[in-house]
Amino acid sequence: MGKSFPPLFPPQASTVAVEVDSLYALLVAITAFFTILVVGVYIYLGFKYARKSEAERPIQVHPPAWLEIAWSVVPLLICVVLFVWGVTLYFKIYTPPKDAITIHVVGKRWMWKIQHMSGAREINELHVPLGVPVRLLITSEDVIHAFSVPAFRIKRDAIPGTMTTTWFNATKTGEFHLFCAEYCGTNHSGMIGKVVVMEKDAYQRWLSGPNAGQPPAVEGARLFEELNCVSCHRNGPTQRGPALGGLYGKTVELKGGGTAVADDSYIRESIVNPTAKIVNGFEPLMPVYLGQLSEEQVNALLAYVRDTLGKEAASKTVAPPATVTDAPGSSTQGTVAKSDSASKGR
Amino acid sequence: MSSVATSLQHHFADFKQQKETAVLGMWSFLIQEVMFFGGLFLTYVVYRSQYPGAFALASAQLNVNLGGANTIVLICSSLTMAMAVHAASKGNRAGMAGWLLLTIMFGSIFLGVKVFEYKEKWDHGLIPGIQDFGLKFDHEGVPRPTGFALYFALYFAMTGLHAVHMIIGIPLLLNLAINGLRGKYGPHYYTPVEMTGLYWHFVDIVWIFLFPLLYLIGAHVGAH
Amino acid sequence: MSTPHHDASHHEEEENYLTHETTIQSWLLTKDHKRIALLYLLSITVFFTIGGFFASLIRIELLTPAGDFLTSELYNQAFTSHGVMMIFFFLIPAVPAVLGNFVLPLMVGAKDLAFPRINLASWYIFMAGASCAVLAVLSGGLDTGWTMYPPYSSTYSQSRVTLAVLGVFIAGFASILTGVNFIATVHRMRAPGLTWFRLPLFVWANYATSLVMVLGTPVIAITMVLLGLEHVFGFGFFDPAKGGDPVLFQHLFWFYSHPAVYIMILPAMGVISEIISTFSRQKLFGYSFVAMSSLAIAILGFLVWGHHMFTTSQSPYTGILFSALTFLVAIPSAIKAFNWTATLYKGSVVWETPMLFAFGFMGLFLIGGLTGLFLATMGMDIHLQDTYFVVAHFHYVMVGGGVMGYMGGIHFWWPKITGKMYSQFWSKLSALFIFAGFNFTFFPQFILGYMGMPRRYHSYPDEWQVLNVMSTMGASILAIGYILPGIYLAHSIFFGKKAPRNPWGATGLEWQTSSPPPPHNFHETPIVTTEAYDYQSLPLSETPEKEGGHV
Amino acid sequence: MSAPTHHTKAVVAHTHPEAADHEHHGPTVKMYIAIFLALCVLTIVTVVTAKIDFAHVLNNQAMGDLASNVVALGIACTKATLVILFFMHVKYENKLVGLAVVASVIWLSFLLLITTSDYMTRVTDWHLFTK
Repeated sequence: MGKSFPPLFPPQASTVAVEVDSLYALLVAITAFFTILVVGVYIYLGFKYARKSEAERPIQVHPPAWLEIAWSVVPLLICVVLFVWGVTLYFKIYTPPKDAITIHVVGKRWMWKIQHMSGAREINELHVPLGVPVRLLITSEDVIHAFSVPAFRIKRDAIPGTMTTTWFNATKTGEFHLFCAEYCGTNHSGMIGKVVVMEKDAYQRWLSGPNAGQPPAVEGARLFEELNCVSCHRNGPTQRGPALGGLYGKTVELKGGGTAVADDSYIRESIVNPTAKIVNGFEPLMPVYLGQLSEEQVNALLAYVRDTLGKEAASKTVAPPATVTDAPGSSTQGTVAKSDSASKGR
Repeated sequence: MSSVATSLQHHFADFKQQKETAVLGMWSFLIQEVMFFGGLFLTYVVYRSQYPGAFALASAQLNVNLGGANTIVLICSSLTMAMAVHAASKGNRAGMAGWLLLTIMFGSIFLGVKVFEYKEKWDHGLIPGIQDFGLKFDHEGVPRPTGFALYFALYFAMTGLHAVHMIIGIPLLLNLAINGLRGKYGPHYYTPVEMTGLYWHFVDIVWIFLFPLLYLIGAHVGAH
Repeated sequence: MSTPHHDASHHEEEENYLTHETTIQSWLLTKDHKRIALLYLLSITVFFTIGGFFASLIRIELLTPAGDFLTSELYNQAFTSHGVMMIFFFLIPAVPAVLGNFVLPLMVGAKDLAFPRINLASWYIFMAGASCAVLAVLSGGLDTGWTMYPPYSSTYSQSRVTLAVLGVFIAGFASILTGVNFIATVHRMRAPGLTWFRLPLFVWANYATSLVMVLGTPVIAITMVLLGLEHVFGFGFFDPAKGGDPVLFQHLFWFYSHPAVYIMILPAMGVISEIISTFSRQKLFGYSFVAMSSLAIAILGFLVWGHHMFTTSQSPYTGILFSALTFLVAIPSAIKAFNWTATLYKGSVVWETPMLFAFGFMGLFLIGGLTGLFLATMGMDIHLQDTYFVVAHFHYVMVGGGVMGYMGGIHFWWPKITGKMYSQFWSKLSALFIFAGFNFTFFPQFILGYMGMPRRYHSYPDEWQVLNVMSTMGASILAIGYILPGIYLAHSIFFGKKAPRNPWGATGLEWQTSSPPPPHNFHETPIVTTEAYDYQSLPLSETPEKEGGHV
Repeated sequence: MSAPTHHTKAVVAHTHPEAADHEHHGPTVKMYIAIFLALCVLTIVTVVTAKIDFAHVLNNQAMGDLASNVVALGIACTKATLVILFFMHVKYENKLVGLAVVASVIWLSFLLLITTSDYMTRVTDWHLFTK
């Protein structure tokens, strides 16, 4: 953006920015039109019908019904247009493409902790490649924060205990502001940073640069062994929970009826609060990891289940042992139901 | 003491207007009471739908028969309150005072049982933030499921605020009984009795909902 | 509305509500709605001053990008105190508890509100709540923001959360009792012949407001109880570590706090209806549409709270519902704005001070309302949520609308309240300063918001300094605009010309009694035979020249 | 919302305090006792039915939970209605009081239904909307 003074728009650096700005321009035009119209008419009438004598007793004007209807219906029609465009744009801004790369974001007073799936970690900076859709999985360790990048026109609250999603596809290289937009205490205005958009190869070089580290999926695999998750979630005599190979993104049948999509949020919830949704055919035996694991550890386990186990062929998973499948139903219970009927989750 | 004439406040035209105004004002106040408890009911609905199992398990810690008996006690107090208003409308001073005292008695029994129940929760460490070992592990040391503690937080918030309403109501009833015996009310003017009656019945209604929501959801768990 | 003008003969030496008793006790134990209104007026002026002081601290800090005037802790306390004081202890009681309290019984031709003792109790409850909040501010401050979102407020804040929560909880009941009183009064205390569709629109507006107060305020009360239990005992209602959901607090909070905006704006709209009709001598255009739009706003206003939560984990489906309903609220607001403007058509318009404030209201509220459309538009809101755009928007609505309406009402009814006329010159100058200063302060914030400046920031990137300096300069002009009335209104009490019974040639019943009114408002209960705003039957002797010209 | 204007007129008509309403047409003692007995019976019924594990009876967890809730809340609503109509005289008051009761129920349902609609339809998997 030029150094126009004072600037009116932040840089347009993502695929949605242009559309957001167009909608903004429409809204500004509507606001200007109605403000000038009403204020103008008000001033005009105010002077045209200025009182000439104290004895003036103007004739009462009775409003015609068509006028009242007209000025109710016209704003309504404008509102319908804005509503429809607003809803469409909202889903566009928040719905990541299937091929988006994933980056984990954890808010903590007063910093943004960011982890790339290659293992690179950074704080208060987010390096991303140009022209590649990036999906952010956002959560918080303490209070509510909000991950805000005005140049991309995106913002999503980081809510402790919940995982939220947003995405963007950067269209300009350079550095852009990153803010915490939800008040989070003393140093709220210090919880800022920058988003660095780089060419793809520069990004690849950056990933293997000084910020590089162990990929979260590898760390997750280690935790999976260390916390002994493996004993229950692996096929075999000790299996007491669903096998996780190929689970990611599939629909599972829940005990007590209903289904759920095994998305990131579902897997996260199944780790920290496993009794919330029990897969059909299993008992609620898993310990609660709420407060036992850091958000980074949960994210590592999530990355392992999603990126490593999720890519395993689903055929490797078999039905749980016959002892727990005595409930009426098909033999696929306890495993991934390969139904394409996507459920809305909760 | 105070005569009938002074019971009509200066800004009303007549008793009918005064009474209708009071009834409307009292009902407006009760609407806000509904919304006040509404916030608690919402919290309950949200967390119970999230943690149905934990809520049932936690509810099973309560004594259903004791809660049921207490419900009957509160219904008795509602009947005696209605009788007090009825007596007041007939100008029966002694009857009104008697029914009011009975209402106070039933209300006190209810609160007494409540104290006993709270004591039991204290002994089992089921009081969030204060005496909460029982909210973390059961007596065999097995961790409680998520949502178990939320149930008891809601239990104390809901029954506690209900009890506060009763504790406010009892002195009001006592005051009515005293004023009634002094002849302050008659068949033409007993609005305070009627208004306090509305309040008391409202408190009863809150309990009518609290009882199944808090006591009964785990009753079949306990039965197993 | 024509009533027998029985009191024309004895209005000079008449005893009025201010003079019939003068002891301090007679004020502190008064059950007269007019005196209680003055108690409220004095108290909220104090809280407005406190809130304004914190506002000036904020604007001084934001002159420079670095956080160099206040520490972060102090800055956070300053904006929190500003918000809590202005919203809970100034804006919410401003029009209903001061102007409504004074004028509503007069307008319906009643001797008092339905429950005078409860009215006095409401002031004491209000003061108790305010004392808690002021004590919280003085004894270590509150740094949670007025929205008090957990888990920050419940678990992390080291400030005086318990005291502040208690203050808001207590003050809520003052609001509820005022609402109960107004509802019962409007239903049951109207003068003979004063049917619903003969009521002045200020009464309609206050009636709609009372519904919001009674149905909404208890929810914030219980929310404060839950937050208090969470903060003090760790009950865990909103603590994810205990299975709670912090977003549930936002639902509960905004179920009240969104309608609360209508508690601030609806009665101010009622004031504007009175002023515009009076100063253009026209029955308000589309009277029944304006009356019904108040009720529509009050009801629809309850169904839109989730538009504060589009960027949280709230369901997008529920978000769509909230967005649609939010757009629907725009319709009754638009109906009001168009009808107000059309009222001037073929009227007899004079630009007295209250009319200037009404004009200011129109301009600012339009911008405030229309920028609300930006935030109702879901895709737009993602970018604007929690930025200065939101700050500018709600100041345009709550200050540009609410406070302009309040100032207009104070200037409109001041002759009735005090029996004195204030300076036309200084009051018009004040209206001008407030209008210009306000725009200068808050318009740059729209731009800052779209640039992405988050709200509640103690320091900010350098490139935004110019707009922030403009905003601070505007705030200085605004401050002068608010200080001026304090001077000339106080001056008028002692040195002002005596006000006639009906200085503006208005039609409401409150103008049929003397200025200031007698203790029981009317010597005889008025009987209403005509519709509201019937300027045809306003006798010629009612005009300012005939009656007010010689005083 | 348009409240009855005839009340105002009625107030004007009644200028004699002595003539104020003496026409007491509230419920009789017999009716009070009947309501009381009904409330007691319903309390016992709700306790007894709560001890039945409907999930076991119906052999379906979800339907069983639904049945328990419907029975318990249905009985509670019935009891509340009895108290409101008879003990609180709403059946004998003017329509405005009835409107107040209805309004409180409607507003409570605004709060409960819209908020729970959020919890029931939350989207965690935004890929759902990917075309």
